[in-house]
Amino acid sequence: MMDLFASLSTGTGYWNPLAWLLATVVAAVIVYLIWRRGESGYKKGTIQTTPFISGNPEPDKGMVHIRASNLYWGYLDALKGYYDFIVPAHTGIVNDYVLWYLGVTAALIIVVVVFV
Amino acid sequence: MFWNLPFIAVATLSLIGLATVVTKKNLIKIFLGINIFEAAVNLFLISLGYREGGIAPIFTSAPSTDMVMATPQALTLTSIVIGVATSALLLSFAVIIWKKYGTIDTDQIRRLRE
Amino acid sequence: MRMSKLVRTGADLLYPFALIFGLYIILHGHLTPGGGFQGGAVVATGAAIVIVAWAYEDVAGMIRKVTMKAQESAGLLLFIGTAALALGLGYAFFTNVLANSGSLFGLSVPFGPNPGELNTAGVIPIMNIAVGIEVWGGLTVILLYLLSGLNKKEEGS
Amino acid sequence: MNGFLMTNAPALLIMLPLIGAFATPFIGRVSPRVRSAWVLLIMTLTTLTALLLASDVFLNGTQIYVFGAANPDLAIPLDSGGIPIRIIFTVDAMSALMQVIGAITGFAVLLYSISADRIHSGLESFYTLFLLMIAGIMGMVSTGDLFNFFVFLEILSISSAGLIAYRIDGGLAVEAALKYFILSTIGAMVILIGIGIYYGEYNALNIAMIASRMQFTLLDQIALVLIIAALAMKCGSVPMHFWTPDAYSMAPSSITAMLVVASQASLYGLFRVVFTLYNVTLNAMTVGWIIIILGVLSMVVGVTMAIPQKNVKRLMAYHAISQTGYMLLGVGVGLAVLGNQPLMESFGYIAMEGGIFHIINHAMYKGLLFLTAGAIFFRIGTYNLNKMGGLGHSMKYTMIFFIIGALAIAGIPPFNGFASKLMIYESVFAFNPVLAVIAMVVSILTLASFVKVFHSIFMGPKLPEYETVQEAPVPMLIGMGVLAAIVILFGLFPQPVVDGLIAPAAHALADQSGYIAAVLGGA
Amino acid sequence: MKRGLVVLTFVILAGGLLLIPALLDFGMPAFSDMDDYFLKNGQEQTAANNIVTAVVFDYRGFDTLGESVVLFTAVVGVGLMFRRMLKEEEYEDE
Repeated sequence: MMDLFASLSTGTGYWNPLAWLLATVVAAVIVYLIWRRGESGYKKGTIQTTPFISGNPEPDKGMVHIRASNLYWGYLDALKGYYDFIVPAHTGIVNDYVLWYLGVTAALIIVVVVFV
Repeated sequence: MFWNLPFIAVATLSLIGLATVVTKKNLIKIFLGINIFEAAVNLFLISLGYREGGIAPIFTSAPSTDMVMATPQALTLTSIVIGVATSALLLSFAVIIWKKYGTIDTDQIRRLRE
Repeated sequence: MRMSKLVRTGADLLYPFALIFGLYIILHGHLTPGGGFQGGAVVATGAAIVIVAWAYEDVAGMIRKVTMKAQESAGLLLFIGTAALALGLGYAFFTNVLANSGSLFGLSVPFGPNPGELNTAGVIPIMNIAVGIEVWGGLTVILLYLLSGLNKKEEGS
Repeated sequence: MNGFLMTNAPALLIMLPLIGAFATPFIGRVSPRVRSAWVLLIMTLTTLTALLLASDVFLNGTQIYVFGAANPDLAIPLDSGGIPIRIIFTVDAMSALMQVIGAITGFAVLLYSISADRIHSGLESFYTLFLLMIAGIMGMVSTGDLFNFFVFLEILSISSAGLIAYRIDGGLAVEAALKYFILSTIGAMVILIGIGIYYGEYNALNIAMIASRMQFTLLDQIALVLIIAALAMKCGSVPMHFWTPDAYSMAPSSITAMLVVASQASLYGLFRVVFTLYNVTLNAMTVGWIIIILGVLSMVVGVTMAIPQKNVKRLMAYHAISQTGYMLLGVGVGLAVLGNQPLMESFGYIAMEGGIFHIINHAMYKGLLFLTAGAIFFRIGTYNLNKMGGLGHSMKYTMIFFIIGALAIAGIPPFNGFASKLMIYESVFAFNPVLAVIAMVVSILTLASFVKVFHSIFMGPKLPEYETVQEAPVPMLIGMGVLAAIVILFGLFPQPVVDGLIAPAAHALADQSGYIAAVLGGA
Repeated sequence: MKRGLVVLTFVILAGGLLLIPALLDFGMPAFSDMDDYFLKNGQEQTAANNIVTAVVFDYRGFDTLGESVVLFTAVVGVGLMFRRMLKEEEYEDE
């Protein structure tokens, strides 16, 4: 009978998810204890919860949601050179796709047959 | 090397078929290229089974028992039927594409990309 | 789009011959070159001749897609049923249980050239018939579908 | 009765879905409810058969089934002089693992699909093709005959192409299916050339027979290249991945989850050819590095292409490419040190186990993610991330399932993705530290990209256009729940899974002589 | 640039494929034990005169099942393409 709670051995180390879960639970309890010591003066529906935007009125809810395309703008801008190459490579033309496939086959023929 | 003419034909036909697929922009021509390639593969399979001087492996009124190999013929039969099925489905795709996009030019059939 | 009367009559005359020839090829699959696929394809070619000579609308009433699809499924069920027959008798799937058994298609054949006897080869003729039915239905229904797709008047979006 | 089932399980595994598929057009005439019940019955029976066969294989070793022989265990006829002449199914631990993956995913997807796809037309044909797809996957992973492998590959590609095009979608789905089908047809024909080369050289089609006669001549090298390239294309590795995002994004979501398994069946074929057909006769270092490089390219390009995507299913499809890279990396490292027993013991087997464990994990969590994407589409009718937002308020269970899948794919403990990725990291680090670093960076980028998806679908205030959106229907949630439960279970108890399922599979894959002996008997 | 790559690819593929005629001999297969078995025993075992049919339906009958299934699959797929769609079934998501 195999041990249900055995650690996963990874060759150089081990990993036990249950021990990890236990540690997480302990950490959560500690966090909860610290959190409970905080001040409890927070009330919903009062002026405490409305955002303060230098006195301007709060914009519409739909407007503040950051849409997907705007996330990671900085990352995409930093790797512009790479993306300018890789995105146009996906041309959508089926002839190119077949050519890529045949090209890889040809490259593998060179590597396996000629060099080895 | 030249007594291997069937295999040379296989290589030539395969290249013709694949080159058609890569260079032609008309979907029907691409399908024809695929069919040529399939024909090349079928020719390859069938010529693998040939033995010099052999006859078809059927004993009904056979003049001799010196026969060619039977398995490649079975494989070719299977491969031909698969080719027919493939062509049928490809052609039906082409019909739908032509109806919806109004073109069968692969340069235009690229609304899915990136 | 109908062709001329000459072609239409010719096609009508050819159709039964294609049918007979195809069935002959199917039934003699274990004796002569040919078999279920080839025979089924010949029969479907007969249907194709009729479709080409007449218009799709004329033929659609006679050769119906639903019937042909049902025929195809039935052929396949017969095929897999024949193959599964061996399972019921305790052999492996696809065992040729009828060969050399003396019953239906069960005469044995000694090694060497012979004139050929129809009542041999066990399950092979049954499978040939099943595949013949299937290919007949399948190829015809593919033709009908492609034609009906082309004939639709309304253009998509 | 039990003996009958045990003996004939490999045949039943193919026969049941085929009979189901042939009869579905007839049964579909009766009523939609009867048709659903019929398909569910067939799928349940297939799943049970697969589990039964797998348990038999894991307990008693490799099972063979000879089609058409009087006795299904008799691989070699007594008068044939030691050659197998019939088609033989050879189900070893690796095949059994793939069958389990196919059966479980298929079952969960079918539960989901009965609810999700009921609004469509042509459902008899849909479920017919679905069952044929299951039959194709099962056949591909259990066959021991190369030509038979090709036939099932074609069944799988044709049924997949039909299902990808199922929704038409103004031609977009047909375009995706067309590209997939052109590529896979050419790939299959190229594979057939390779099979023909083996036949011409060794006059055999049985994998074990060819393996026992393998000499690795120049022609074998050509055949190896043709088959490797075609199968790598079919499993979607960069730079032959272009069909993947198109096909995955345009297929119905239930089918996309199956397409993941379908491409893993091709991956299985690739491993089977490299390990069982050639094994140590090939130059393991070179071919191993080829697979590693394909894997690394897939990981990096897949994840970087995923980040700027706007269509949620396209994004997930690029992640599928990236995760396939992990499997190729893990098993490629195992291949690179094949034949070197000390290295194999120290990290080769662990790497292979990691790669193979990742196959099953990926099928589960990626299937789950595609199903959640389908559930969202079912309710709001768009895949466009820019149009989504605030759905966490109304689709809580879907959100929980999405979080489970997303954390699993990003390799966050305690989900199953972490366990297999940890095995890959540590063993690959022992082989080449750079590869391990790349794998970790890719994992971080995966997490980043799923944070984006999570943010734009579920977070934020309730958007006015989705005020009336409701939770997904219960059968869909059950389908997702099955996969989510497996994700969590495999994450919490990885070592029993590795001991019981993965390690036998990895050792069966690496052990060529055992495979040959199972068919040819003590060779 | 691209033209050169196409030509290069096809030159290499031609080299690979021409290895087949260079190394395999047409009409003189190196091994033929499996097919000799079929020719020698096929007629008696299956009682069919046509050995190709015996191979197709008996020894490799399972392949033939697969092959019919391929045709069936294609028919179902073609039927699916030309089915009558319901209203509002198609989505076009740009």
